[in-house]
This record gives sequence, C-alpha cells and structure tokens, in this order.
Amino acid sequence: MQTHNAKRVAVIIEAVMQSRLTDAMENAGVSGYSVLPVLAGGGRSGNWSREGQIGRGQGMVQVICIIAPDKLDDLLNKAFAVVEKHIGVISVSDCQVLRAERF
Amino acid sequence: MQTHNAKRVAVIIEAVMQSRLTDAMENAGVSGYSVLPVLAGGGRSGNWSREGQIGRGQGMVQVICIIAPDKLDDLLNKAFAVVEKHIGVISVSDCQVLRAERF
Amino acid sequence: MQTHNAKRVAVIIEAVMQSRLTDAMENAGVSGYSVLPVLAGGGRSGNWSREGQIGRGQGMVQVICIIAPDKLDDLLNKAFAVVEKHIGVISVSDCQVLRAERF
Amino acid sequence: MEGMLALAADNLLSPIILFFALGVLAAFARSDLSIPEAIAKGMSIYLLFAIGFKGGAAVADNGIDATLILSLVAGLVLSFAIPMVAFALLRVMTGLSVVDAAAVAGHYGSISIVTFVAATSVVQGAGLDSEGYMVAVAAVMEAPAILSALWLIARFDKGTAQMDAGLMREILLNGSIVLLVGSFLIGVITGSEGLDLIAPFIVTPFQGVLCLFLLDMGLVAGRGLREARGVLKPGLFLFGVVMPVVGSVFGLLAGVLLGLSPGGIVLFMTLSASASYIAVPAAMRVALPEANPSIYLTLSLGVTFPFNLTLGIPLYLAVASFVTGG
Amino acid sequence: MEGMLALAADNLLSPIILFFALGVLAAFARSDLSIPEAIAKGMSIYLLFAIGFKGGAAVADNGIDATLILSLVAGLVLSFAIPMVAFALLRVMTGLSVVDAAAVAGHYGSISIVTFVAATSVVQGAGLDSEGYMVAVAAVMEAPAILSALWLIARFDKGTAQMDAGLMREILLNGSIVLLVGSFLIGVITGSEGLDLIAPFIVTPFQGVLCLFLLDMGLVAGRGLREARGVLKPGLFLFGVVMPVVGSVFGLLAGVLLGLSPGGIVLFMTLSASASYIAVPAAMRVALPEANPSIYLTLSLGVTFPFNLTLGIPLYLAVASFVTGG
Amino acid sequence: MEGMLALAADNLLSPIILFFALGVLAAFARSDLSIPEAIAKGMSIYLLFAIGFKGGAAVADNGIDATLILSLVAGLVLSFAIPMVAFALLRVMTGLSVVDAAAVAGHYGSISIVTFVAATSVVQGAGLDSEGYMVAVAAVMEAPAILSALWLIARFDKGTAQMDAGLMREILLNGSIVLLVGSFLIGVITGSEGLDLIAPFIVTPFQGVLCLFLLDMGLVAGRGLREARGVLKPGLFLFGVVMPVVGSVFGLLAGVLLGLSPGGIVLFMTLSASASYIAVPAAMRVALPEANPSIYLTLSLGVTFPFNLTLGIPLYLAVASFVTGG
Ligand SMILES: Nc1ncnc2c1ncn2[C@@H]1O[C@H](COP(=O)(O)O)[C@@H](O)[C@H]1O
Ligand SMILES: Nc1ncnc2c1ncn2[C@@H]1O[C@H](COP(=O)(O)O)[C@@H](O)[C@H]1O
Ligand SMILES: Nc1ncnc2c1ncn2[C@@H]1O[C@H](COP(=O)(O)O)[C@@H](O)[C@H]1O
Ligand code: NA
Ligand code: NA
Ligand code: NA
Repeated sequence: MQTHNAKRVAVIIEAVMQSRLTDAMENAGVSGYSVLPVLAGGGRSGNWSREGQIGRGQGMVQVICIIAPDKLDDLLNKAFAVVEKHIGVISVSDCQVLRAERF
Repeated sequence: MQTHNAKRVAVIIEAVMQSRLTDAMENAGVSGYSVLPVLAGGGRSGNWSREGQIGRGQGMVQVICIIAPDKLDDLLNKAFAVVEKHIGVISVSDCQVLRAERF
Repeated sequence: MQTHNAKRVAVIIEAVMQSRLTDAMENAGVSGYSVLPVLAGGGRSGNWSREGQIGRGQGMVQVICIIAPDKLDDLLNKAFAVVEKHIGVISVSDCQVLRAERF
Repeated sequence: MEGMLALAADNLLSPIILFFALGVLAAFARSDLSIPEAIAKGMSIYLLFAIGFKGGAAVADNGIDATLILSLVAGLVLSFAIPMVAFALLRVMTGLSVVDAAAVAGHYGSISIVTFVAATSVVQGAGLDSEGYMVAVAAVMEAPAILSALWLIARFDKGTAQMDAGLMREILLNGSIVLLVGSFLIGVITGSEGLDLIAPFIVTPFQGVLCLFLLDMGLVAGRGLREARGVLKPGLFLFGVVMPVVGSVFGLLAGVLLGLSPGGIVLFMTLSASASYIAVPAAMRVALPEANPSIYLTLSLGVTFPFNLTLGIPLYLAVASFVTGG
Repeated sequence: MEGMLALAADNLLSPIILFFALGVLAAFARSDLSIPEAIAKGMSIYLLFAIGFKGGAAVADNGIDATLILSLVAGLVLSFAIPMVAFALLRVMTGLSVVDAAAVAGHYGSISIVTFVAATSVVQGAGLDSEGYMVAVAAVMEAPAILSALWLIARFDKGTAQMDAGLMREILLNGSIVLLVGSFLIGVITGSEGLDLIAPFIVTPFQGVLCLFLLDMGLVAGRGLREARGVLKPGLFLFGVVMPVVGSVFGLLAGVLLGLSPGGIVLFMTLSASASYIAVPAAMRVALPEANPSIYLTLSLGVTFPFNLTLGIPLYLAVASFVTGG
Repeated sequence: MEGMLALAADNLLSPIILFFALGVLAAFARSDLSIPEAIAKGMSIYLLFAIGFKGGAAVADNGIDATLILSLVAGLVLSFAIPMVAFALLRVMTGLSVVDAAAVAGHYGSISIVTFVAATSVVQGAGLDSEGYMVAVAAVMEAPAILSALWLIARFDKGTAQMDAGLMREILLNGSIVLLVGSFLIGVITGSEGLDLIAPFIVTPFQGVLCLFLLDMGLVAGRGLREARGVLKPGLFLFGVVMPVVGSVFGLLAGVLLGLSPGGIVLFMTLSASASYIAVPAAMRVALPEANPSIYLTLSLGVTFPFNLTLGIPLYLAVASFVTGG
C-alpha cells in the first residue's frame, strides 16, 4: 500500500487542561486529534490513580494527533505554550499514514 | 537485550467497526491485537465525546497491532478494505520487540 | 522547537502484573510512566474483553514509559524479568521529546 | 382543549422534563456537567430491564390478550412502512440526498424507548391502563425500519448500502432488543410473584432513575445541537416536528383498528411518532457510512425527542382520549 | 424426593436463574448485550457490602454464637483441605498437567460469593434461618485454598510457583475480603439500628440487583464457554459437576458436627461446593502464569457455577433437610 | 458536655463514619479494594441530585423565607472572606510559600458537599429542623473563594496566577454547582408532589449510598495520605484541624445574625468549616500549576474532612445548641 510520512504527537497532560490543549491544536490547523484515557501514573510529582476519583483535578489524559510533517513545528509551539507550566510529557515520533490528503 | 524489528499499526476507527477490523486482522494472520478506548476526539466530521453516551453509534476505539515487517502489507490491505469508506486513521511506525518469535 | 532523542517503551501486560512492572520500572530509574486501559484483545491465548468483568484476573493494561536512550537497556532487563513468564508484548520505538531534562 | 393545555403544562413542569431541560441548558452553557458513560449505559440497562419485566408481569397477570399477536404484526408493518412515508416527506420538505434521506427515514420507522417510557408515565399519571405487551411491540419495531432504509437506498441509489450477515445479526440481536424481550419473557414466566420480589428495585425508584437518565439525554442532546447547529436547516427542523405527528396518525389507526385500550393507543402513537437514537444510528454507521450522522442524530435526539417529550405525548393522549370518547 | 423436584423446578424458574440463562443465551447468540465493567464491579461491591452488613447485623441481633469461632476454623480447614481432594480427583478423572490440576484445585477450595448469595435466597425462600456469621466463614474460605494450590505445585512439580510477600498481601487483603469482612464488622457494631438506617438500600432492592448481576455473570460465562469450547473435555466437564457434590459432603459434615441450623448447613455445603472465579484466578495469574486460565475459568464459571445455581443448591437444601430431619 | 461526648461517640460509631474508616484502613494496608471511577462519580451525582432536590422541595413546602436572600449573600461574603483568614493563619503557622498558602486558603473558603450532607444527617438525627435553602447557600459558597485565592496571589506574589474567561466559566458552571442548583430549582418548582414521585430513589436509599460513597472517600483519602506523608508537617496538620474550627465561628456568627434555626446554624458552621476537594483543586491546577497539589489535597481530604466528619460536626451541633439555648 502507498504510505506517506507523517508525525505522531502524543501529549500526556492533566485532564483539566485537555480542552485548552485541543483548542490550541485546532488553532495550529491539525486535521484531527483523539483523546485516550490514562488510568494511573507516576512521575516526579508522585503516583496517582483514577480509581475512586470523582473530580478532574487529579488525573491525566493522552492526546494523540497525527499530522503532516510540515505542520509539526507550529503545533509543538502552540501545544508547548499550553503545557509549559504544567506537568506532562510531549513526545513526537515518525509514522506512515494511508490517505495522506487527510492530514 | 536482543531486540527485533517490527511494525506497530494503530488504527483509530469507529467502535461499530471494531469486530470487522479485528476479524480482518486475524484474517491477515496477525499474532494478536489490543483494543484501547478513545474518550473524545475531533476531526473533519466534528467533535465528539463518549461522556453520557449509551450507544456505540458515536465513538471510536484504537486498535493496536504489532507485527513482523513482512506481514505489514497484507495487513494494511485487509484493514484498509474495512476502513476505506469509514472515518478514522491508520498509522504505522517502526518499533523493536523482544521475543520476536511471537509475531 | 528544540527536541531530543528518547525511547518510548510500551508494555501490554496483564492487569494483575501492573504494580510489579511499575515497581520494576521505578527500580530502573525511570522518571515516570503512565498506565492506559485496554478494552479487549486477542492473541495466541484467545480473545478477551473487559465487558462485564469484575475481577482483574482477566484483562490487560498498557504501561507507557518515555525514557532517555541510555536508560533503555536497564529498563528492558528489569521489565523483562517481570514479564518473562507472562503473556504480553514489549515494544520500543524512537521518539523526540521536549524538556529532555525531565527524562 | 383546555384540558389538553393543562395537561401539556402539567407535563412541562414534571421533574423528568425539567431535568431534561436542565441537561440541555447545561450543555448550551458549556458546563462540564456530565454523566460517565458507564453510568449512562447502566441506567439504560436498568430502564430496559424494568419496563420489559413489568410489561411481562402485566401480561402474565391479565392473561394473553387475543390481540397480542395482531399488535406485534401491526408494529412490524408500521416499522417497515413509516420510513417510506418519512422518505417521501424528506424528499419534498428538505434538500437531503437520497442516502441521507434514507438514513433519516430509517430512524423514524424505529422507536425511542425512553420516549415510550415517558409516555407510559404520562398514561399512568392520567389514570389510564395500557396493554403490558406494548413493550413487546416496541421491541419488534426497533429493527425492521433499518431494512426499509437499506431498501430505499437500493431502490433509489443503487447499491451504496453494505448489508452483510454480520450486520443482520447485530441488528436483530442488538443488546437493547435482547434485554427488553428477555426481561419481558422472564416477567411473563415469573408473573406477579417475580414482580413482588424485585419491585423495590424496578418499580419504586423508577421515576428517580428516569429523571437522572433524562438529565443525561438532555446533556447529550444539547451537546449535539451545539455541535451541529449548522446542519439544522428550517426544512429539516420542520420535518423533525411534523414527522412524529404524521407517524402518530399511523399508530392511532393501528391502535383503533386493533381495539386497544386508550392507554395502549397512546403508546402505539408514541412508538410510531418516536425516532431511534441508539440502534439505528449504529446500524447506519456500518451500512451507510456515507450518510452524515449529525443529520440523523440531531434530528432524532435534538428535535423529535424533545418535541415528543414536551408536546407530542400530551397531544397523543388528548387525541386518543377524544377518539375513544374518553 | 417429590418435594425436591418441585423445589428444583421452582428454583429453575426464579428470576435470578432466568436472567442468568438469558445472559448465557445472549452470549451464545453473539448478541452485543453487555454490562459495562464499572457497573458490573459496582454491583459486586454492592452485593459484598449488603451481605456483609446484613450478616453482621444478624450476629449483633442474635448475640455471638459459641460455634462462631469453631465455624471459622472449620472453614479454614476445609479451604485448605478441599484442593487436595480436588487435585486427586483431577489426576484420576482428567489428563491435566500437575500445574493445571493444582490451579483448578485451588479454585474449588475457595468460594464463589454469588453462589453463596443465591443459596441465602433459596434458604430464606424455604423459610429456614441461618447463622449470620456464615458470611465471615465465606470470607475466611477465600484465600487458604490458594496456598494449598501452591503447596501442591511445590510438592509435585518442584518450585514452578512464584510466591512472594507482595502476593501474600494481595491475597489476604484482596478487595472482596476486605469489603466483606469490613461490612460484616460494621454490621456487628451498628447492629439492627444501623441496618434500619440502610435497609432501603441493602435489603429491599437486593433481589433486583442480584438479577442484573446474574445477567452479567451469564454473559461473561457464556462468552467464556464460547471461546473455550475446545478446552472442555468430557472428563473435565464431569469433574466440574462431580466436584461440587463431593465438596458439599465436606460442608455437610462440618455443619452437622458444628451443630449448625439446617439453613447454616446448606450454606456451608454451598461454600464447600462452590469454586472461586475472582480472587483465585487473579492469584493464579501471578503465581502460576503457566497454568492455562481458560481451563480454570471455564470450569469454575462455565460449569460449576451454573450447576450449583440450578441443581446444586436445591440438592444441598434437600440433603440438609433430610439429615437434620426437617 | 456529657451530652456532647455521647453525641460524638454516637457519631463515631455511625455506619457512615465506620465505612470511611474502613476505606482509610484498607488504603493504609494497601488492599486493592477500590471503587471504579464511574461508580464514584455516579454516586456523587446521585448525592448532589438528591440533596439539591430535597432542599428545593423543602423550600417549596415552607414558602420562601425572608432570610433566603440574606443567607445567600452571607454565604458569598464568607466564601470570599474566609480565604483571607486562612491565608494569614497559614503564613503564621506554616512555612508555605505564598503560592501554596493562597491555594490552600482557597480550598477553605469553598465547601465540601459531603461534609454538608453528613452534617444534615447528624442534624436530622438530633431531631432538629433546618432551612431547605442551605443547599443553595452551599452552592453559592463553592466558587468565590477561588477568586480570593487568585487575588491573594496577585496581591502578594504579582501575577503568577493565570485567570482567563474560560476558567471563569468553568468555575461558575462547574458540574456540581449546575447540578446542585438545577436540582434545587426543580425541587422548588415541583414541590412535595415531585418529591413524592422520586422519594423512593432520593430519600429512602440515601443513607446507604452515602455509606458506600464515604467508603470511597476513605479509600481516596487514605491513598492520598500514604502517598503524601512527607508533606504533612506538624504546622500544616495543626492548621488542618484549627482552620475548620475558626471557619465555623464565622458560620456561627452569620447564622445567629440571620436568625437561622439551630439546625441551619449547624449547617452554616459546617459549610464555613469545610474545605473543597473537587471544584477548587481543579481550578487551582489550571490557574496555579505551580502550587503543589499534594499539599492542598492532603490537607483538605486527609485532615480537615475526617476532622469535620468525626469531631467537627458534633462540636458545631453542641455549640449551636448552646448558643441558641437548645
Ligand atoms: N517518562 C514518562 N513516561 C510516561 N508518562 C510519564 C512520564 N513522566 C511523567 N509521565 C506522566 O505524567 C504524570 C506527571 O508526571 P510528573 O510531572 O513527572 O509528575 C505522571 O504521573 C505520568 O502519568
Ligand atoms: N489527525 C488525527 N490524529 C488523531 N486522531 C484523529 C485524526 N484525525 C481524526 N482522528 C480521529 O478520528 C475521528 C474521525 O475523524 P474525521 O473523519 O476527521 O472526523 C476524530 O474524531 C478523531 O477521534
Ligand atoms: N501482536 C500484538 N499486538 C498487540 N497486542 C497484542 C499482540 N499480541 C498480543 N497482544 C495482547 O496481549 C494479549 C495476550 O496475548 P497472547 O499471549 O498472544 O494471548 C492479547 O490478548 C492482546 O491484548
Ligand atoms: Na417511530
Ligand atoms: Na469451595
Ligand atoms: Na469552607
């Protein structure tokens, strides 16, 4: 199958910041994004788990966005402005996509 | 540790199509797959969220499949036949696995 | 944006082994990890689904850990010792991160 | 007329309507109020379980009515037929493509179980009895409309639709049909003895759960409307209000011809008037991926559902009372 | 004999059995009916909370029975001992490897709390009393069997099993034991006053929740059976039916020796007859990853659980009545 | 004094406290007992729905009290003012940075709805009446304290805080406020008729759900304490016990000045004494990411919540009874 180069940006971020991040992404002209739940985690600020939680104050989500390589820089800049002061992880990896016209 | 080249195929697809996709994958001889929930997303057809939903009509899942590189093409062909007319994203990236005999 | 090389380790593992794996990871000096739910899957030992389940005996989770490349080997060794006798998949891919000092 | 207005006003100020309105308002105001998916699904399982069982126990109590089979057949026929009417109306009233029109039409032949439940409450509140097997009629009306929609496509758009054996099984054995019919049959088997056993779970708290469930439906409908404002052209909106009334006339005819009780007629009218927002959308996503889901979801959940809930059901009650001389 | 058949028939037509059957059928027919994981877990928490509390309140009401401690000890002993019997039977009746046989044996020494709950319903329905502390006996019987299974491995397969301090804590402090024992103790402390306060939550709706829960168990068991048909060789299947009866004899002896009430004897028989499908499978996945989970899950949830639910419990009731001259 | 000790003892042995304690112990012992997130959220939705509606129905029953508006204003003022007091105390008693102190202070101006619910139970148990609109006071007290916290930062730390229109909307329209106020208004509109309809859902099972919910809060609080032991310096711990008492004095003054009933005064004291652990933490994560969440969560959920639940509420009841000469 014909595949095309693309970038996969995955941001693990606090749930309270989700809409701010996805707004920033839309702002950077991404064609789409998906939000995945995160159940638990650990890091420099300790361990946490969603079990039994009722608020969004605790807990993270993972936002995944697949984009054309040329849009990467703008996206990273805009996403970073949101995440900057917050805990979380931004990672980027290479991938191949079908239907390149969609990205 | 000794690692081996493999491909990681991630398909974000409508929940209603999940079993058709995994059937197609099994058909393509994959050794396994995993289905991850997706909470929310946005794309050309608008934004959606699983919150409060009771049907599977709305909502996507992510199917992840790690395979030996030589099986990739067959998998993509078979998966694409299922996804073709549907919204969703197919991406492929390189990865390394332990226990290569399993893929 | 300035990015840095890193490794993304993703382990799909039985839910009952989660804490043993994350303990091993902390032991290997990772700076953090995240646990994602897995809804369903299939493999050599058959198909399964979390629907309607009440125990943790069935079901897998995905543990994701982004680390500096030089810590990879230690992590893989320690993680593999936990996973060795168990079903599951360990994969590693290259990625780029912002804020490298955190990993 | 006055009685009907009072009824409508009464209905509008009932807790279930007010909680639905609360949900819509909260969604419009972009509040982050939301019900977890698992809880929403749990409540819908509870409602199907409860109304199925209660319907079955009522049938066990009253004996099998001679018209039961005929009512089921009438339900089947209506579910097959109403999409044709809806399709014709859509082609006239709106500019929808054949595919979108057929998809929408399928929703109106099928039913909305919550609308049915709300109508049951209103019927009971008005002191009317109704046939317990109407829940079985509801169950048989879920699926046939999907086949009509696919037939419409095959007829007017040549083979876009993808129907396979898997989909057929999914449609006929979809979770809500199985749970509704299964609970109904168990209700028939265990009768009032079984009902006594579980009444404190399925009877007394029912209205309270229904309020919370409608809050959730309001949230989902409101979010849908907010997202899909652009889709809702005047013609389409009008269809969403006119079609249930048209549908209800078919239900009225069926109910009267079958000689149902006034309450039963109201329920038949409501079933015919209501539009699916669970089973049919899922089937359409599989069989007709080209059809735009925001059109059918917005119409069904955002327009027709609230219309039936607020104005439709009191209207059907008034008409049925008038026709049966009540 | 006749009485027993009537009892069995009655039991087979009770709502809880019928909902279990509905679940199994729906799974066999590949319906997409399913209960969300969170709701299923929520219901199991509710059941543990309710039966623990009610048992404790009953103990507070009747005063601490002299045989309480002895019953707990008997439960411990049975949980340790039954796996040995099961292991011997398995080696004779089936071709299972040592590892698989030991894993299965561990399940039969432990207990299934839903089977216990169902037996409580049947006992109450038959107008019998039972000792409130039987829920505490259920709790102590959960874990020891796991140690027996690991001992069997160490003895017959030399050190495959991995036991560590972490696993020991997980087994002893697993959620269901903690919730059951905790609720029991709180029931003992707050007594009938506490029970009155929360009875509308844990007593009256209990049977209804149990129906829904058994629907879910039917779905899960049915799915498991469908997936693991291949595993279920005749010998294995036979074991799944014979072993509970064998286990129940041990429970009978214990109950009679302890001088329990007829209802208490039925519950002791049921505990000994039932097989774990939550705590033990989880422990086995950690300690014995080589053991094939579809064998023990299919046997426990797909064969023995339905057997006890439908035929076993009425049988144990008949036997206990006969033995105590009731 | 004796009466108060008896009351405190009684309170400590009530099922809700014991289930909270069970949760804390289970978490300390590292049991894997846990309530699924969706179920915990579902229960909190149930509690807000129930107390909002019941408060509204009570207002509908008793007519609108002249002091309703004044009580709302008093609630607003207290929510704005208490953080200033808390901030001053924190700067004196602890070594917290301005940012952390302001964040903590914001939590104490706001309220904990479960503490309020528990106080309602105790007030009812003591045979006292209270004003139904106290739930509306609870709602207005949720948000203003957040603004005070941000103002404290702006004043003492120059512009670290990030306040934007989005956050403002999130705070004012956060789910729990909308649900509480919405249910309250629907309760006012539908009155005792509406209440009768859904009482079997929101009144009779309420205490039971509250027990399970407190079990979950115990688990979460216990896990938090285990994780954040290091954070809990003596000064901080002391603050977590002293501040609620200080806050309650403001509530006492307000209640007495407004001429509320003794029960109403207890509730006002409890609102002022309690600290938020849902709305404020979420807002702080957005606006003050630099503030350490383990400090404010541990204090609010791990120290002040248990203190109020066990000792605080009986104390406030005793003081209010004494002051009003009861
Ligand atoms: N290296 C990592 N890999 C994966 N997830 C991480 C990593 N570091 C942090 N996280 C996630 O981000 C959360 C906050 O991280 P931290 O700021 O280090 O406390 C953690 O609880 C994890 O869920
Ligand atoms: N570029 C993307 N990256 C990640 N997820 C995407 C992307 N595009 C679409 N999606 C997901 O697929 C769904 C449908 O996409 P679309 O067909 O563009 O509306 C979205 O709601 C997202 O959940
Ligand atoms: N190649 C794979 N790609 C993704 N997930 C897999 C793969 N193989 C196995 N899994 C997951 O691991 C579980 C156990 O695999 P197995 O040991 O092959 O039965 C499966 O049910 C899947 O959830
Ligand atoms: Na219809
Ligand atoms: Na047993
Ligand atoms: Na306060």
